Amino acid sequence: MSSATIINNSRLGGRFFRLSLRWKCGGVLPGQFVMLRVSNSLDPFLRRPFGIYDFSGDVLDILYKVVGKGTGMLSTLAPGTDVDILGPLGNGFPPAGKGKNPIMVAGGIGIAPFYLFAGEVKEGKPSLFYGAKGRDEVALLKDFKSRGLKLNIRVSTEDGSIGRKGLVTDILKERLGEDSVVYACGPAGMLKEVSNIARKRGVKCYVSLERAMACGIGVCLGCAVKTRKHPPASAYRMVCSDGPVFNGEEIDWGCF
Amino acid sequence: MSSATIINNSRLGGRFFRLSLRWKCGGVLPGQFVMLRVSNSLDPFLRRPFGIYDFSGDVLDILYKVVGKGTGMLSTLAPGTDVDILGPLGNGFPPAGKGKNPIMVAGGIGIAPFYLFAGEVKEGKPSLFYGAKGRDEVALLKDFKSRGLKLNIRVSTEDGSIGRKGLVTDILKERLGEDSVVYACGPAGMLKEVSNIARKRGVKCYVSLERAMACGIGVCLGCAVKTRKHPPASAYRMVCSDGPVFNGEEIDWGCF
Amino acid sequence: MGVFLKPDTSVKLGRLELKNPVMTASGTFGYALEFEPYMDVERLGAVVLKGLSLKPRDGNPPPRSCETPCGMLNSIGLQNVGVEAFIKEKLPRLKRLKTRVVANIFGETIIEYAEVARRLDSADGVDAVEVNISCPNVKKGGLSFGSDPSGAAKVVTAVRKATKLHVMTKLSPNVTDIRVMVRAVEDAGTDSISLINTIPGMAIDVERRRAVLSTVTGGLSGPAIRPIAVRMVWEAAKAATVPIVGIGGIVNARDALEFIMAGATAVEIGTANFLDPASAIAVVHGIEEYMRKNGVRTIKEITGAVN
Amino acid sequence: MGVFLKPDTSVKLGRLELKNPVMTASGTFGYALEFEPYMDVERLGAVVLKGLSLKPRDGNPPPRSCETPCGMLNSIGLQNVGVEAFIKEKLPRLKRLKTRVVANIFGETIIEYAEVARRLDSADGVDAVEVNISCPNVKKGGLSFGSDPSGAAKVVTAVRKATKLHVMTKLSPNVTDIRVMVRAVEDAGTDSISLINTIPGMAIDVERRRAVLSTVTGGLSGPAIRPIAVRMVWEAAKAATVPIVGIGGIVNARDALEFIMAGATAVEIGTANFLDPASAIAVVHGIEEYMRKNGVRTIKEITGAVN
Ligand SMILES: Cc1cc2nc3c(=O)[nH]c(=O)nc-3n(C[C@H](O)[C@H](O)[C@H](O)COP(=O)(O)OP(=O)(O)OC[C@H]3O[C@@H](n4cnc5c(N)ncnc54)[C@H](O)[C@@H]3O)c2cc1C
Ligand SMILES: Cc1cc2nc3c(=O)[nH]c(=O)nc-3n(C[C@H](O)[C@H](O)[C@H](O)COP(=O)(O)OP(=O)(O)OC[C@H]3O[C@@H](n4cnc5c(N)ncnc54)[C@H](O)[C@@H]3O)c2cc1C
Ligand SMILES: Cc1cc2nc3c(=O)[nH]c(=O)nc-3n(C[C@H](O)[C@H](O)[C@H](O)COP(=O)(O)O)c2cc1C
Ligand SMILES: Cc1cc2nc3c(=O)[nH]c(=O)nc-3n(C[C@H](O)[C@H](O)[C@H](O)COP(=O)(O)O)c2cc1C
Ligand code: FES
Ligand code: FES
Repeated sequence: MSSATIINNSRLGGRFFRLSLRWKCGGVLPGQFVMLRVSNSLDPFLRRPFGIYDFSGDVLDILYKVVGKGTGMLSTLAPGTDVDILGPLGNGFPPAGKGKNPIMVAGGIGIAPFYLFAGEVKEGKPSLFYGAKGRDEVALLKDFKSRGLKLNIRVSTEDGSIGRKGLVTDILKERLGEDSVVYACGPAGMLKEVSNIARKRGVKCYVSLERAMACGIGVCLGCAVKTRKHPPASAYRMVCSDGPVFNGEEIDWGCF
Repeated sequence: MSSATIINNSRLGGRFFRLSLRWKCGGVLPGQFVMLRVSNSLDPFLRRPFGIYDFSGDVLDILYKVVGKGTGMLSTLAPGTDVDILGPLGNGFPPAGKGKNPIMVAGGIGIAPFYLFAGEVKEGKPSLFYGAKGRDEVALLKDFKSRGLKLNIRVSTEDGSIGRKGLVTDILKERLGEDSVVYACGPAGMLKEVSNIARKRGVKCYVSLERAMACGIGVCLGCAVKTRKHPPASAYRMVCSDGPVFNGEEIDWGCF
Repeated sequence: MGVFLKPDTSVKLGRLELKNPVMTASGTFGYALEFEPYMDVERLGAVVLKGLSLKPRDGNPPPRSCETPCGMLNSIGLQNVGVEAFIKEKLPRLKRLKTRVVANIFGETIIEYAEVARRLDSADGVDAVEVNISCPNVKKGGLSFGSDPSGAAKVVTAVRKATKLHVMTKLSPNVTDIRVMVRAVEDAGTDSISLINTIPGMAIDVERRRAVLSTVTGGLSGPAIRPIAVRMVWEAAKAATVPIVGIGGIVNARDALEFIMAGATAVEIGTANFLDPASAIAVVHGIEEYMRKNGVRTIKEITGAVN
Repeated sequence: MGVFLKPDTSVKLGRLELKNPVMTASGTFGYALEFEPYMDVERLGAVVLKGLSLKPRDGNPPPRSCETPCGMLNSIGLQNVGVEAFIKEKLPRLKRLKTRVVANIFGETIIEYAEVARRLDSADGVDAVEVNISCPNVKKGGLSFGSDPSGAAKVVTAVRKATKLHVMTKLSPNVTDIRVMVRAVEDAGTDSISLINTIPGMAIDVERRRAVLSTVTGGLSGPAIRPIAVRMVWEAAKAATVPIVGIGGIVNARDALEFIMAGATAVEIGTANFLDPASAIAVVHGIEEYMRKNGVRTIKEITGAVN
């Protein structure tokens, strides 16, 4: 809808890139996202959604992983190129509240929305548990470390190359306290597991969901997820406009 | 079909560009063309045909005008980018023959195939009559002038900004001799007119035609032009494989 | 020639006058209000709202949409709040809009179609109903009426009786001969005909070896289908005596003009609203620009130019 | 799991065995020989040649093709040298090819269809005839048979009687219910069914205010139509007892696998041959790679995986 100019678009290692856009907007909430058109071409056809990594008045940053045609084309765009951007969209992460310690659980590129969120945590002892496949993904933590946040960072890798070998949910199980509030972003399987762990401990858990999106603004009704909320209201909620952040307990994970 | 790497892709003025590709092939004939895919995207969908401007062993040059989506995208490609290329295709210009003076008549971007052809004229007194809209197009002559060819160049512009004011066919009418062989490339209306002038003087005239193309290799039968040749053979000829160069007399201009 | 004169973009669908031929397509424009942040909705010829049924509908399980080459598949399944909630919650705000409001209606039975129309008739603020007999994403109703001339005629007859509003009937492309459907709904008393709805289609995730959509098949929309839609509108316009509204893959003014030259009196912009929420207004501006540049004073001069 | 074993890509269309499921689509691959500079044509499962009629045909006036979003329109009108010239000039060289040769046949009348089949039957070197009852670009024959079950059945019955070659019937997508057509041509004795042919479509040049194609309408092909084609193949495969050959918008192996998983025994590559003349062979390699990577030993294991 509006146009943003690429300031920087560089590879962080592996298939991970960071995109910086000159773009003005009224302000963003941690956990919100934007929709980008990666070219004027009709192929790829739809916009692509990306979480907001960082925002500072007139520069918006995105962290992205090349997984297909759209992200592939995005990775070839040079500084100076204009891209069409729609946003900020969605609800964002609610604050943990007084006396609560936020635990961010991220899988792979799911780390993206936590950079902004971690910076805005005002109370409690925040932690970031990061599950990665291997070294390439762990590189995404660099910014978090160099930022001087009071953030308790724990890492697990599937190949054991760095941090603990195994899944991030193992870390969560060990360290989840009753005064925690969990925030999770990553693959659906991980979110479901995180949500279950939190539920069993009676801890609140917010998950940031992904769905293929068309409109991004709640009108196509395409990005539905099923919730356990029942009639009179529809059991379906839209990831783009009701989310992307949901209370994990509400989600009917069977729809993933 | 094969891949070529962009060495240079720069604007010559107005909407005109020159593209240099590193590309090996057995050799090309003046008047032949290539088909380029301007991106991996399916939009634009088909390859785009371009005459061969220059070729020297392993560098192919193309002169092009930005008129739509495909040429627009082509103009944004940076050196180092690989593009898919199919060719050389088509028949090319036949030599004028002993004792004949070749006259090249070009309109606008129709100048492109004559650079290579002019360099290969071995006999007679070659002329190039160039019809342009205005200054931008006349700039395309620079290479021809700096090349030290024995080429009699005459220019007309529609706006009269350079050379004679009017149409290139006016020049042709004045200077067409009986020992001439005419070669023409440009808009269909111009080609028809040139062909008529030549026919009236009993002079041979070759025209390089354009048609929207799909395959470029004579199999889709999409780029047909109608000829005055009749059954048993079909009246239709394919611009890509029977042309792009045709004897002007053969063409049924009603099909343009 | 009056090149500097503002061209007259108004068109008439029977007795319904639109300030310009640009409408939005049902299911792609929500209840119109969602688009107010992106454009002046009142500059559109008409807004067509998300399909309404008698009772609220949950819609189909996810995944409900996926991208295809130059298009998309959807199987939303007409999730909506139902006509009563619409009248209570949405209509009061829509009433104040200075543009035409078209309600898209749907029923699982003929009685339901008529009942939705009747309730909208008595509520104030709707200018027309678009009768959707062409939705491929519902088990009952929809396409089962839309691909059978006598079923289609029955629905239209019932709706016609139930309302004095302008009745527009929305046809499916999924028929052998669109002219047969055109005649059937005309004889049943429709005031205008809109086409095309989405084309039944399907995509498979070859890694998972299963259909992408939960419903296996869905409806294809977007520029991919435009050549099919233009052809059907052209066929329909030649066969019809009522005005035709052209739909299918319109992204810009050039595309919209294709439909108008094929014989459509107005057009609807669908999937393009997802690519850019301001698409519809850009089409309005683009048509004005084309008219100015080419000395076209009224839309009529170019309507059906290709026949 | 035999990950390093060469997967078995062979498939059977009735009694006709193909070394792999990848065929080329009629009208997009010339007489196959034109593609020898670009690939080893013998590595294909089969080649389907440009449509043949009894007499030579001039085809339609230009313009005959134009680009559309993710696709193209054509109205070639079956320009071809006629079956006799084909037998004399092309067949001797095609005979030597170590792959299956399928002749696509067309007639303006049922008698012509049968006669073309009869002549190919007596000539040596053709493995199958593909009966084109679905060309939208000819005034007589073609689609007039393809959109009517009884017309289609009559053509197939006549061809069936005229030849002992494998008879494949090529269906049009331009019908309300493809299953009705499937049953009609099955009952008439076809050995296999291929679909889809192009979809009738149209484009307008809004600057010139006229249709782009000389024939106004043409046939739409390419990735744009793939979701429609996959859906129809899926419907046809569930309704049919004979093998199905899937066609429509296949560009790469992933696309081909969509059709196979929808129930197609083999596939044909059409418009993609224009994007890259080596497309068909790339699909062969891609399918092998998929099978290797996923431990699929025979094509049958994945055929109709989505039902
Ligand atoms: C709210 C939201 C926020 C997101 N934030 C980020 C982010 O910050 N960084 C980032 O790298 N990615 C993010 N994604 C995912 C990103 O949108 C997809 O990776 C991208 O759309 C893929 O486009 P593509 O054309 O490259 O891949 P495609 O060619 O479309 O698909 C390639 C593969 O990716 C899968 N895929 C396609 N779309 C999505 C999707 N929307 N979600 C998940 N998988 C998909 C496909 O199934 C396929 O396997 C986010 C998605 C959502 C919904
Ligand atoms: C044998 C041959 C040789 C050519 N050589 C050259 C060359 O050396 N330099 C050069 O600049 N151009 C050349 N052309 C024309 C060039 O192919 C077109 O300009 C190009 O395909 C337009 O692509 P586009 O996507 O930018 O335009 P589009 O968006 O496809 O169309 C924009 C406009 O250009 C017109 N157009 C589209 N395709 C063609 C075509 N094939 N021929 C003429 N007009 C077309 C359309 O009708 C439209 O008005 C040649 C064409 C042929 C057939
Ligand atoms: C997500 C989505 C939802 C739709 N919902 C409806 C609907 O509720 N009622 C209806 O008549 N058509 C519906 N349609 C069809 C559109 O109104 C339109 O006819 C079709 O998409 C073709 O136009 P387009 O190519 O411009 O999108 C829907 C289309 C899409 C993409
Ligand atoms: C230029 C062109 C010519 C065609 N000629 C024929 C033909 O002679 N006989 C036939 O049965 N189908 C013909 N077709 C249809 C194709 O064989 C195929 O069914 C259709 O194009 C859909 O496949 P695709 O999307 O892969 O191209 C032709 C298609 C094109 C594009
Ligand atoms: S993407 Fe359209 S409703 Fe969410
Ligand atoms: S472009 Fe296919 S025959 Fe010429």
